[in-house]
Amino acid sequence: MASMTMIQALNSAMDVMLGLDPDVLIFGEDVGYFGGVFRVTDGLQKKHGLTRCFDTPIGEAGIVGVAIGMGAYGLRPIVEIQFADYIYPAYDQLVSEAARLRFRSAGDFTAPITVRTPYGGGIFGGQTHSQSPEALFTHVAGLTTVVPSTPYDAKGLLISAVESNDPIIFLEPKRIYNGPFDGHHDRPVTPWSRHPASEVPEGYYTVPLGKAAVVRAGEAATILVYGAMVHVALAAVEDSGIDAEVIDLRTLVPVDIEAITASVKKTGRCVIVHEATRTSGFGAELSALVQEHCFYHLEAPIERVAGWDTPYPHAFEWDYFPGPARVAAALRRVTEG
Amino acid sequence: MASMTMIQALNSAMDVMLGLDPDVLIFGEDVGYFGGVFRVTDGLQKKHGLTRCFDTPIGEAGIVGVAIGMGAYGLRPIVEIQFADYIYPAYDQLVSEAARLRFRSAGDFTAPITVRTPYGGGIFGGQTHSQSPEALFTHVAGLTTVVPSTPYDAKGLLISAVESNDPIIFLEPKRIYNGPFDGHHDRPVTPWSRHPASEVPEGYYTVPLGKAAVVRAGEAATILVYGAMVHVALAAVEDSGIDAEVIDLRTLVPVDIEAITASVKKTGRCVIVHEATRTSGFGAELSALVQEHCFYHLEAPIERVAGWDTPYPHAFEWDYFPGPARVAAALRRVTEG
Amino acid sequence: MKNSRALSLHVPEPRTRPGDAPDFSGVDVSRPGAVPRPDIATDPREIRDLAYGLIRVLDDHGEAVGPWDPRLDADVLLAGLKAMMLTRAYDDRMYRAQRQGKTSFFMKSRGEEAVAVAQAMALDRDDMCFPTYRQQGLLIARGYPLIQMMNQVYSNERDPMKGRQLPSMYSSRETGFFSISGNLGTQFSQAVGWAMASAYKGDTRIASGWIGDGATAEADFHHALTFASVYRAPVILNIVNNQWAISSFQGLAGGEATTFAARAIGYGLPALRVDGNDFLAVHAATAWAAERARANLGATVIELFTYRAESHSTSDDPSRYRPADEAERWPLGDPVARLAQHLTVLGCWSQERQAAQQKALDDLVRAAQREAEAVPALGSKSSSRVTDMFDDVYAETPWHLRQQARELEG
Amino acid sequence: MKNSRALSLHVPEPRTRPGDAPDFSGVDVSRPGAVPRPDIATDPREIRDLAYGLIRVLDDHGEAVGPWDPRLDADVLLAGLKAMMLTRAYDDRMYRAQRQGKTSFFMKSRGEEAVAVAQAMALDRDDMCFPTYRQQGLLIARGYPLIQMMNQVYSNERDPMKGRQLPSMYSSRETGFFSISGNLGTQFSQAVGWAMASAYKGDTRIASGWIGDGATAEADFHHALTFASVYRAPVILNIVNNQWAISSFQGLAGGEATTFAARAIGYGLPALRVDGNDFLAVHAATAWAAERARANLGATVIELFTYRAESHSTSDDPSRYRPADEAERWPLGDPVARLAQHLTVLGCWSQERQAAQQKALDDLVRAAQREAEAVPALGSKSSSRVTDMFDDVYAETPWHLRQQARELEG
Ligand SMILES: Cc1ncc(C[n+]2csc(CCOP(=O)(O)OP(=O)(O)O)c2C)c(N)n1
Ligand SMILES: Cc1ncc(C[n+]2csc(CCOP(=O)(O)OP(=O)(O)O)c2C)c(N)n1
Ligand SMILES: [Mg+2]
Ligand SMILES: [Mg+2]
Repeated sequence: MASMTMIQALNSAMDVMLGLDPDVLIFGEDVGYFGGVFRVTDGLQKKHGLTRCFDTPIGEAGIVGVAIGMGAYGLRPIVEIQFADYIYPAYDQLVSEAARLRFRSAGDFTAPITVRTPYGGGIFGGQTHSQSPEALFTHVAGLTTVVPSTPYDAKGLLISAVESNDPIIFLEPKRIYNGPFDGHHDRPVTPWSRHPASEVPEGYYTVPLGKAAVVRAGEAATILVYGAMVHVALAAVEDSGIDAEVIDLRTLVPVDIEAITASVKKTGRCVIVHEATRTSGFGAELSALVQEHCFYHLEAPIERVAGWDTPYPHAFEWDYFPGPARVAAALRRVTEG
Repeated sequence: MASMTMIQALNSAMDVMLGLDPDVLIFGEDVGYFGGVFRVTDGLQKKHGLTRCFDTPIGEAGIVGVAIGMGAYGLRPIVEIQFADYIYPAYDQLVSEAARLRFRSAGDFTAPITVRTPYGGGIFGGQTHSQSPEALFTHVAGLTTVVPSTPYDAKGLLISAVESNDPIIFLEPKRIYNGPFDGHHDRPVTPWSRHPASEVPEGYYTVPLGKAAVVRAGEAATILVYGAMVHVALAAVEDSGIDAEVIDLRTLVPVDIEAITASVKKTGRCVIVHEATRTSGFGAELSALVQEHCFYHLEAPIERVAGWDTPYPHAFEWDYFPGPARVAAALRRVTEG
Repeated sequence: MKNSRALSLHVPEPRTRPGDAPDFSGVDVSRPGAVPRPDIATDPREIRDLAYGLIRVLDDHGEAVGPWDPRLDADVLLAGLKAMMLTRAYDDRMYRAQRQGKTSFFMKSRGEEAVAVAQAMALDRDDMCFPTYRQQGLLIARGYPLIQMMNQVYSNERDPMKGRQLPSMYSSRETGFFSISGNLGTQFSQAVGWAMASAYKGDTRIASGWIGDGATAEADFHHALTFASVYRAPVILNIVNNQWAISSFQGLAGGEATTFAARAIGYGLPALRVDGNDFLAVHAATAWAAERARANLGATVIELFTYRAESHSTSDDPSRYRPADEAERWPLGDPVARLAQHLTVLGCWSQERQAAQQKALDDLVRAAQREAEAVPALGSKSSSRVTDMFDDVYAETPWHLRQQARELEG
Repeated sequence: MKNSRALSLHVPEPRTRPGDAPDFSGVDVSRPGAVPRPDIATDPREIRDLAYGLIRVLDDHGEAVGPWDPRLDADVLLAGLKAMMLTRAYDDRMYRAQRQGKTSFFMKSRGEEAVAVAQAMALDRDDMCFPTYRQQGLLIARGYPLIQMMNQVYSNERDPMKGRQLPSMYSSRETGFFSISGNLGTQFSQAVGWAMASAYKGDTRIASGWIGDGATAEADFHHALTFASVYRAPVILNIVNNQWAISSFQGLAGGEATTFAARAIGYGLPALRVDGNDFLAVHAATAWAAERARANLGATVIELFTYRAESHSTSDDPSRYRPADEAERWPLGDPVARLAQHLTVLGCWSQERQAAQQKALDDLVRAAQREAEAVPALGSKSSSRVTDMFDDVYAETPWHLRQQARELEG
């Protein structure tokens, strides 16, 4: 065991998989010699060789198209899209090709590719370095969308992603790459080393896809959340003093419906939190699922706390970011209701 | 007034706008001399001239990128994407550029473009000629998504779209281009000429964006629906004998929340119908909105009737298509609940 | 200084439209045998001219001439002729089945049979093909069972694609034929990825991708050429210039300004421009490119200059946008007739053998059709396999799909 | 026949890495004045060689030589020098402001000032520019107020972009400067669209787009060239080859195999390849392309061969991936120094004037900075304009955004 940041844990996951499986390789913009703009692939080219981890032309659709071809050959490519905001040029290859290849060929060909990309805001990145596009993938049958919230989960989930025989969209909340930011932007950030989930085995292990984690048990309400917002939700629970159960979904599709319904049936109240814009965000699906599965247990309207329906504004970062105050207010509303 | 099919009504809208506004022009794959694979632009090149309605290279991102540049110049281009299934290559230009140009430039530049595209299934088109990707646009702040269900609305909404100063995604339910298909695929199709909303003025008129239509008043439940599924919903009401109110949303974002809440508060029961895959479909947003706005009026869980979470299968078209029987069953469940 | 002349917008138009006499005066039909054949190791910079010539081997008399003559054995040529004729017979039959309402859709390859068949024969059997929807000849030349193709077209209970795909969207990993997409262009960069994987593994197999003249305007074309150039991928990138993209003539994809082969130049890739209706030329060019790829010298772009002799698909009516008799007037002739003429000149063929083979192939196709039609169609009320629809969305079917399957079963 | 040699994957690598001595032996520095200047009406097919040459006007002694000498008046050259120096002074100051924690981000253009400034001066004032983030010199050359640029960079209450964009993502319709995106490449096809619109309207204005060497790999590059070729759009398509794309050398975008200018050839477009650090050459090439566009002869591609002399952005540290002293060793020199040398040779410039101008510009920049810093920053607690965030998402703010604005206000 070692204490790792999320960056180190992700790096370790890839290091382990490059070591175990010669069919695993990594490519993307600036990921090779340089080790990625967030240094997630740092040292991997040097250790494993030029063709195992290399730079690409700046063409996201090309990167994903090439990865799909490699997947069809039998490799398990891991590709990095430098920022989730730049994944749209690859959207067609992901939606029309990766997601449907197994289905349309009745299993004759598959695309076991992992698409890693830093996502989310809180770094003053403006509208092109802050987006949370998960809902654009959760709507697409055939894709599995994964979002880790701790170093331990990040490594275990990434190894599961690489081993999955399906295409995985692996969204890395870049705001918590180096520490569990809880949304209190005016307070000093704690480093990962003080967080228990930064204890990460150095070798191989997995965290299963499709399984949520109850990161805090509680009785008063259920918070459904993932990624960086898990830490914001925990802060809101602390700030409000409301005994909420916090469920870290980890995989968005297929979502862990059992964990969700068990909790909401127990608490009767539900707050959904994400950073993505609200309208047609993944929170809408969660809200619909909860009311479908738990209607007769609900004692108050389900609340969604989300990014506003605007592009991510540079200067108003903290007015946009759905921080602990907004989550706590929602918690208060659902528990008072 | 003349009796028009939806194709004729759309054609007439463009004919009128080409006549009224020299800054309106049309382009897309095969839309020029040939008049479009569904013949929606038939005759417009001949009547208005080569540069007013012309063919393009097969590059959807190029088509939209060029349209945005023209919009920035001051024109109002109408572009056709041959099938909604082929809109993904243009997704980046739509999401990163058209949708955000006004915001990011603080109104310095705008993209008043209309992107028309035939969408939806029911024509045995298989997975690449049947998709309903509306939710991929409703999540994007800055885009307005419009879906007509009748010739009258199609023309009036398209003229509003062309006159809008924002980028519009205009989804044309191709299954009802030539007649109001109600989902009873084993019965003869009625032509538009027998439908009152095929009476269309020949000149200029508008149907406002952002306003729903109550296409059938009722007391027992509310059906929220749009596009081709409006006719399916009406058939389900007839088949089931349940006195449901049918609301044709017409514009998905911004959605007519007043019409929705007024109806659901009255009926206390709600069924949402769309053809797109269920998970993270626009139905999820509608469900979330309804429970947020009408929680204390709801007497049964909101039901979603939608396409299954699979690619559109060719042979099993009618097992996939959410026809009147599935809608009627949902109506029964919500009214019995 | 300012030149204030008003600008104007140019919109390309074909020379002729319905009602006009076909005009192929713009088509450069160069002399067979005229284009030199460089060594495969030649620096691409030295052979840019090949992008503007037209590699032709068969002359008007059916003789094979010039340095590109692949000197194939007669039995290879006979096999090629047979595969082309079978492709045509199959196409005709399936087209008719659609017209009879037996299937929903079909796409023929008439006029372009040499592209797929000669290329399949110039490649190794285990090289991987990433076709568009108009290279059914690849499957036929590689001996994929006709009945399997028909099962797919009929979406019947033996359809290897389980009724999921539009007719003619085949897939056969075993035959080295990648699943056809329906989305134009996407397979082109995938072919490059497959080739890169083969190189990464130290394999010896190469990949070959196809794209239409119209679809070269898609992004994936650019990505394919960029990645192929950067990583020197062992891939052949074929552009099938059949002059049309549904109703749009090739000038709308850039063909007014230069050749499609010339695109390669900007990426530093070698380009060959080939008479696509000349079986020998297509074979020779493909073999050159394959040899080059196998020698680790990287990718080659081939423009196959041909003509789409029929409608785009069963949904199309070309008489609305081009002169009705263009196909017959195509100056580079018909690939089947030209190879038959060559074999006749070689003394291995005759009108009688042609007629006999035609009949034998028609019978073969008809027998397969009968077999395919005897299998129940999927999606019919009697079909029990409706929940197949929920398989293969994921490797393991997740809860929400299992729930939906139950819901469908009622 | 089968060659069973194992394939291998080629991954491009630059000649040198940190710790190595810079090696520019691969850079072809051709003799100034050597490239011929064709008439603008020349068929692009006749001048493909221009894609492989390097148009240079200023020689090592600061003399202007050869057919591309634009013979500009001294006051034009002096204005160009001033704009380049102001751009550099501005960049330095804003970079430092970021380092001091006053702003979140900045991108300099050092070494590339001639690209933006000479091109702005060769265009008409009302021609429309679609820049990337490294052509701030366009704004400066066109006289856009420095203080406005700084207001944007500081996201302060006078920011014309209302605090919405990352620093250095300017927009000024009035200055003919399109809103910078942040997404690479997207503006390139938009430039073509704007030019097509101008042609459609019978206007006389042309458009000019810029893209980096790295970003040429994006789809929009391909779409821009395709549409520009097909519709003969009056647009200049500039590729700024500054050798680097963040940490990736230009070989990763295809630069190992050929020049970026050569891309034009595949679309039948004329290409000029220009010493981007030679103010006169850049001006001349741009004027040629502009004249051609205005004469309704269509688009020209220009590769501006230059060097990104500093970090990619304030988030970058180039010493991690390239030799530290590459910039000083760039064989084509520094654009400011070279134009100053030329003016000195002409007798219109001196070290004294240079120093005085430097000081004057520094003072100008510093004064503007003080002014910008005096304006309260947006997003600070005191800022009252937080609900501005909900404006301009749509022309008219819809109910859900109004509701969210109320929610934010509490
Ligand atoms: C991305 C995408 N856009 C549009 C279409 C619709 N479409 C199908 S075939 C076709 C024409 C293709 O022409 P070409 O590439 O020349 O191939 P050909 O049909 O001539 O073999 C078009 C526009 C599509 N299938 N995919
Ligand atoms: C679509 C997209 N992909 C990736 C990025 C991240 N990114 C920003 S700048 C850059 C390098 C661009 O290099 P180049 O085009 O050569 O321009 P330069 O910075 O050298 O001026 C990259 C990869 C982006 N902004 N947009
Ligand atoms: Mg074609
Ligand atoms: Mg660069």
